[in-house]
Amino acid sequence: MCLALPARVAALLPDEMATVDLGGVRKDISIALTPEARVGDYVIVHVGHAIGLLDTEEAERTLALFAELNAHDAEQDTQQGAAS
Amino acid sequence: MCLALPARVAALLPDEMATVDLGGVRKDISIALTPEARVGDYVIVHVGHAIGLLDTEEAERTLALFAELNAHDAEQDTQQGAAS
Amino acid sequence: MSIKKDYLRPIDFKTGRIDMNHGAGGRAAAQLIEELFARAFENPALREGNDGAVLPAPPPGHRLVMATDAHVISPLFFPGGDIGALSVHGTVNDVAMMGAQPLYLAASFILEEGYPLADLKRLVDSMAAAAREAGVAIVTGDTKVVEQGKGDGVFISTTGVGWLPPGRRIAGDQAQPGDVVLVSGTIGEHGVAVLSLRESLEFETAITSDTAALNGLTAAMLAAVPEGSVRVLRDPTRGGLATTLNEITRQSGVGITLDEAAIPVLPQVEAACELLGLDPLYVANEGKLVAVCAPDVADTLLATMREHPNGHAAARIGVVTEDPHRFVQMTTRFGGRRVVDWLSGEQLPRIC
Amino acid sequence: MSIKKDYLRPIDFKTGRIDMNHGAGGRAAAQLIEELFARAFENPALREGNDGAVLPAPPPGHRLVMATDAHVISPLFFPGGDIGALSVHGTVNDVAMMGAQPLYLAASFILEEGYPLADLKRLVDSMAAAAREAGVAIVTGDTKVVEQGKGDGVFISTTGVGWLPPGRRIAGDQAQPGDVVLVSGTIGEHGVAVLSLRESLEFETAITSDTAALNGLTAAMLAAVPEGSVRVLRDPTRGGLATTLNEITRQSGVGITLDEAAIPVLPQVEAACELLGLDPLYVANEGKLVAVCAPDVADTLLATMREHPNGHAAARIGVVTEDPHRFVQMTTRFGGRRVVDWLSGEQLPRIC
Amino acid sequence: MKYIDEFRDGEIAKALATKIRAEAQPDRRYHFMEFCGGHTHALSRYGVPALLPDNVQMVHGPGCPVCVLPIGRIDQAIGLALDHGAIVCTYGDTMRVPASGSLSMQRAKARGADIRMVYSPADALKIARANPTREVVFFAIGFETTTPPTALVIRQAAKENLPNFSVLCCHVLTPSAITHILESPEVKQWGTVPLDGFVGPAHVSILIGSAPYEGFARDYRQPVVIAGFEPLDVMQAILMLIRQVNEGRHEVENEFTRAVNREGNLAAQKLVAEVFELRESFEWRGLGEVAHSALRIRPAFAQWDAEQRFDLAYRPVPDHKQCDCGAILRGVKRPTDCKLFATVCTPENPMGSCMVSSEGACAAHYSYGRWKDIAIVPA
Amino acid sequence: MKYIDEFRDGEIAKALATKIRAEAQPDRRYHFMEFCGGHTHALSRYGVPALLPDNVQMVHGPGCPVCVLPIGRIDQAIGLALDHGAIVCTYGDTMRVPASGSLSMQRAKARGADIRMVYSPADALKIARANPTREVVFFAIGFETTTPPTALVIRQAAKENLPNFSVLCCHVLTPSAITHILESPEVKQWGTVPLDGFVGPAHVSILIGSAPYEGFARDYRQPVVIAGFEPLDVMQAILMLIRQVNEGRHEVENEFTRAVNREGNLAAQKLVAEVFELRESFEWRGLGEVAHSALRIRPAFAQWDAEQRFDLAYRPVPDHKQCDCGAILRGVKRPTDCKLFATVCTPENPMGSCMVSSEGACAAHYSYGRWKDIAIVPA
Ligand code: SF4
Ligand code: SF4
Ligand SMILES: [Mg+2]
Ligand SMILES: [Mg+2]
Ligand SMILES: [Mg+2]
Ligand SMILES: [Mg+2]
Ligand SMILES: [Mg+2]
Ligand SMILES: [Mg+2]
Ligand SMILES: [Mg+2]
Ligand SMILES: [Mg+2]
Ligand SMILES: [Mg+2]
Ligand SMILES: [Mg+2]
Repeated sequence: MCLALPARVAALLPDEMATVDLGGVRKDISIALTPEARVGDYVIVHVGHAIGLLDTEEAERTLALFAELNAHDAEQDTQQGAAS
Repeated sequence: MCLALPARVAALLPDEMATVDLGGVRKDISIALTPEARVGDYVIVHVGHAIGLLDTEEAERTLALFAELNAHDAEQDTQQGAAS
Repeated sequence: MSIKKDYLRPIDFKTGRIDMNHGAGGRAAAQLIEELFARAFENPALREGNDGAVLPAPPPGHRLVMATDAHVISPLFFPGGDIGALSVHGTVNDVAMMGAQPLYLAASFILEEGYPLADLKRLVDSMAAAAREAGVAIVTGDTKVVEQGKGDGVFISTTGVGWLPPGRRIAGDQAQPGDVVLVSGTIGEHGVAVLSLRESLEFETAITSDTAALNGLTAAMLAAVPEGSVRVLRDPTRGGLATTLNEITRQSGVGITLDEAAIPVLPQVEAACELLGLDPLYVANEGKLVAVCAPDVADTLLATMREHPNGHAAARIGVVTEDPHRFVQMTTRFGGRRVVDWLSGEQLPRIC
Repeated sequence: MSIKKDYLRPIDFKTGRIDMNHGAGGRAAAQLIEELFARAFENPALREGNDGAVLPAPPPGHRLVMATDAHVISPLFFPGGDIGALSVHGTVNDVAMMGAQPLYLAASFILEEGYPLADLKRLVDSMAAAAREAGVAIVTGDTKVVEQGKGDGVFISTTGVGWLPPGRRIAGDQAQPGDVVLVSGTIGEHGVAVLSLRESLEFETAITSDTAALNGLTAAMLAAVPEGSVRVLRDPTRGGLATTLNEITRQSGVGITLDEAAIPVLPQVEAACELLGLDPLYVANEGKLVAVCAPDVADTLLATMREHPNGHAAARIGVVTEDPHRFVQMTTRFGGRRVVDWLSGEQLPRIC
Repeated sequence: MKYIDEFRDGEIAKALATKIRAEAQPDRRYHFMEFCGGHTHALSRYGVPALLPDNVQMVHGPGCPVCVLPIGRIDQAIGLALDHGAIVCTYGDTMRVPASGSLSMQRAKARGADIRMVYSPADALKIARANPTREVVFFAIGFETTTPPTALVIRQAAKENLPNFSVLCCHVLTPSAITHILESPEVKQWGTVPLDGFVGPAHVSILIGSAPYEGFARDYRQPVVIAGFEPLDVMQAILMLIRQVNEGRHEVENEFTRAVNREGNLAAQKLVAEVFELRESFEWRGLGEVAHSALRIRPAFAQWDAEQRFDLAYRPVPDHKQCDCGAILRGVKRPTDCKLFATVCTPENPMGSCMVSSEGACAAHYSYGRWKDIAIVPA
Repeated sequence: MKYIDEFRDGEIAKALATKIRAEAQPDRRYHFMEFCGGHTHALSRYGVPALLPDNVQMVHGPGCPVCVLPIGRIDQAIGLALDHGAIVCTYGDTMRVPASGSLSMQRAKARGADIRMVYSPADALKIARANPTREVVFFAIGFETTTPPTALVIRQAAKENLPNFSVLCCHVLTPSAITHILESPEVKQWGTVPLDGFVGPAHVSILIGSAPYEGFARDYRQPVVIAGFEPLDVMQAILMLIRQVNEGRHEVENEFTRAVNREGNLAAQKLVAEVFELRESFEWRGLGEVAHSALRIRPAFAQWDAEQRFDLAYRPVPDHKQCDCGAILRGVKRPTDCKLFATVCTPENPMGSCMVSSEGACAAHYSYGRWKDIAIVPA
């Protein structure tokens, strides 16, 4: 539904606030909804609030799945390329 | 002291107001301080209020005095003109 | 799917208002330009819709004159005119005061969010009519929209370009002792017309703004007398006649002595000024000019001005003097003598 | 009594502020022009203090180009620039996009009562520096003051004039199917730099506005390839690259197909746009240009652009197609295809 | 951008497309509804449909919070600004949604309404503190994602006992909307809208978890794959849905494991429960009155509830007669089925809410997808 | 303009000038103080001094309401706008009077103070009605002319029970100022300022009548001629004063019979007495504290008295050290005696209040009279 992005917690601030970093861009947001967030964590930022944490292990797992698919596909491509 | 001008009452309005005319320019002012003002009267207008009435007879008297002076003076002028 | 027109629904010029979209540079902005500005100002350069307008070069030997003015008047519509016409006249006149023939205008609009499109259209149509009448084309433009409370309805900046014939030099520093000072008509109408609508000052008067393009008048004047004999031309706008004359004495290093009795002022302008505690000498004009000329052409020039509709009440009002203090002085109608200084500060209605 | 200087006390550029007097056309206004504008922009035409500037005629055979823009940016100072420099670059670029050499600027200021004179001086100095760098002279100007709450600090309208060589036609309607679309560098920096300071959006970034004069770049480009082979030049300002390309397809009656992967965008600009829900294709640039050229000169032109400091990241981003619908389409980096429409409405940060 | 760019990789997209083409059976049609506007936007912006075989079709759902906002609610927000003189704070997305009397919040602003765009509800609080003599109302819209931040500001206002702040609460609930669609006659009985599965919400699910979908996956026998908002997420989810269809399964699967678990954000859920309670019914644009589909502010916080504070009555207003938003939001029609699409109704002059946000089905198709409606002229 | 133009006739002026030259005895000096700024302005604007013989000299008095306003009062008005957030309504004349800290009302406005120029006190009332959530203060300055209109608005506010309107009353009294000057050591004892007569107030006298001057004409043996503000009025008054001097009389004469009688405007006097009472003392710029020289609002109207409402304390602030306004207002010095005149102090950057209003002695001389300071170069 709503625009939200993973960003790295760069610093914890008073009042349940934190500075997050997204590709070099920094913004102060509220972490009141994710009190467990620590520096280095990736949080999902939505309307100025972290609404959840990103599980980096799961992210890597998903990416690995894609990579596998790609490797497999690249193979197929090569085969197709040879065929066409 | 303060800027004030004689203007003719052109119309009486409700709420102790009146329209005055000064050389064709019309403005609505308060006549609360000169309740005796009537259409045709000249009032002295100051900060949007009539602060007094102009006595037109006295005005004419003063002007007549000036005119006399001028006539007298014109005479003198003529004499001087002849002399110079 | 058939090919669609660019703008599917025409702009609502009845009840619509300017919103932020009209200034965002997207389709709404392009539509406003096409359906309002390009249509009203109609000319090939503008219609092309490029970043700028391509204009022909001046005739051989001619130079360019360029002048600009921002227009920020309130109210936008006033007796005798509106900001649209004014923005054409103001800049056309500045080009004409250099002795040049004004030909092309650029116009940039700063619109306040919420301004009624019906009023904008009226202004733009009036601007287009003023340009046609003055013989100038509005060849390029720009439109920005600012949030409500960050503008004042409509601001219009115009820049004019015109051709200046070879060898002509008309400028504020050309006045010489002995020269004659002329004015093209009665002064103070524009300022009085605008003030008459100001909240808390409101008064009723038959006075209308004198806003007009003066390039026709200047062309007639310059054709009537030998090159070089018209030294200065200037339109006494903000600050009025008094300020314009002080500018000239400063630039030329001379003095001017005025004859108050010779300065034409309409009786209603006098009356309104009395009422507000203003001096007509400091009240703005938008369709008058001051000319400083050599004494031997003054009569011819005055006669030429009086033959022109924009100069029928022209008058000889003073002479240029030698004066290291560069004072403008005046023999009063009363027979006294005084300095006529620059406008100092704002022209605030004097009350006490 | 000795002869007094015109302005006895210099303007207080440390703690002073613009007040209504500065716009009233009297002595305070004249003093501001003399001590601020004339001093910063220093050139003979302006120094004369006449109603307009007299400029030399263009070389034989050359035509004039005239362009104007109103500048209303908020905040007035932003990373990498300010409204002063921007107001020079914006208009210089519009003249340059016509293939002309920009030479003269007119500038009109609308100042809000209360604006600090120290900031105004900074802006004006920056404007003067930008003009010097771009090789243009600010030859005439105007200043108005509006009451607090009727403006937004400073608005600057500039109008530029330049010379266009014989036979040159560069315009939005010249694109032909088969032509190549180039962009002079990374897009979106200006818009992102400005948004980074907007209240309630504030974010920290190293991105600075790309505001720059592009007349040097266009001169180099036009010198490098045969006349006629550069069809269109345009600076993708408000509405961004997407809107500029749609303008071109509309004017020329063609389509354009872009290759998203080829469009240069700085990573921080991408990140900031993600954060705000914006698309860099719609974000404003102030120092970039789009060129449409004949396919056979594309490589030469690209190489020339890359040699210039304002074009070092230039890229070939698309081709012109035949398309009665005049769509700009794009092959996405992802491998998909989509329309790249006009900016519709304001570029509002998308949140949901 | 880490954890973003990787999910936009064109090479992997090609591989996924190949896989989808390989696994989608040519004799079968796959109609999947992406519930969320976020998915609609991703599909359009990245041009995903061009990568799908013809028999895999995406149906836009009602998950664009701007699109489902009924006219009557926008009217309330405008009324607060125009009639009550309040400063109304709103997300930028709602500014152009058509309201009654040819108005929108943007046009109301042009008529003098003090309407301010905010990035976060916390900004509305700041505005209230900075304008103590003015009423400041936050126009709270959105699904479960946007609700917890609203709850935070209400709790904060109560803590500070801020006297001039209130919230016009229009938060709606995802699961009830999905149920409503599945219960709609077209889908349930007439079979006119054959839906073969759902791409489940990404960010909503971060908050509510995947469990809420299990009931209707089971009851309505619909496969659901929760997916992230990046284009690869969507493609992967499509692949997973194809597989469920092919295998006759109807389960809740989670493609978005990096952010969504079964329970969701418990801290946020607790907060929402503290501040809000269920409404008996709420009008959605397109769906009409939907039971138990929205939240209202609990009586304990009544002072900060704009509906209570200003004694607002809700007045439903019918949509433009020819606007098909309703049918489009229910997945019954496509934008091009609407007579007004791209003729009277364009993003500059939206007649319905689906033409407003780039997450709206009509706007997305207009801005990104129109090339598909015409024969492409080869370059 | 009837009853105006006739009194500006240049021909009659010439005649009057001849008469004055004829009657002024060459071996005598005539120093007349025009009390009113209105007379100062008329003298300057019409260039009257050029028509007078050298031994008839006009001395400017303290009758410019703007000039006698002490810094501390302007500070109060500015403070109401800047510190109390009030809308302060004022006559245009006060806008540029120097206040503390390099401020003026105009500069305070440029710093965000909501200061509005009005033409009439009634406009301030209108502003108060139109801005019910704001405090609106009318900065009431002036002599007996301006006082009755102020009384009217205070009475009206009380009638309407207007809750957000008040008046900062700085109204001062003419007779006490004249007495104060005649009592000043320079005039009374040292004889350094030989005053031979007074041109008495025009419009003030419409309100208070001519009677109030009778006491000091008698006690201080000073001729007084009440004169209108048109230039012929002033010249005629000068002639009448010359005659009194020549004849050794010291009477109150009335040149302005068309508007002034012995009693004044009784209705207005009654109103003023109803609303105002005498202050024990009031600071005047130039004259310092002057006993019984000003009015304050009666306790019955305390609610509309800004001094009471905002609990204002008066803090006197010394003028610029080198500014000679004080001495000029007492008639002891002329503008050109001030070191700052036309060097540091100009109408654009007034250092003292006399350089502000065109009724101020310094401003009038700067703007109209400077040509007299230099040798005129023949044209
Ligand atoms: S095209 Fe417009 S009118 Fe038609 S359904 Fe979509 S939003 Fe409604
Ligand atoms: S010239 Fe200025 S400083 Fe000197 S007395 Fe006059 S007002 Fe004061
Ligand atoms: Mg100009
Ligand atoms: Mg001009
Ligand atoms: Mg001019
Ligand atoms: Mg432009
Ligand atoms: Mg406004
Ligand atoms: Mg331009
Ligand atoms: Mg431009
Ligand atoms: Mg451009
Ligand atoms: Mg100008
Ligand atoms: Mg502002």
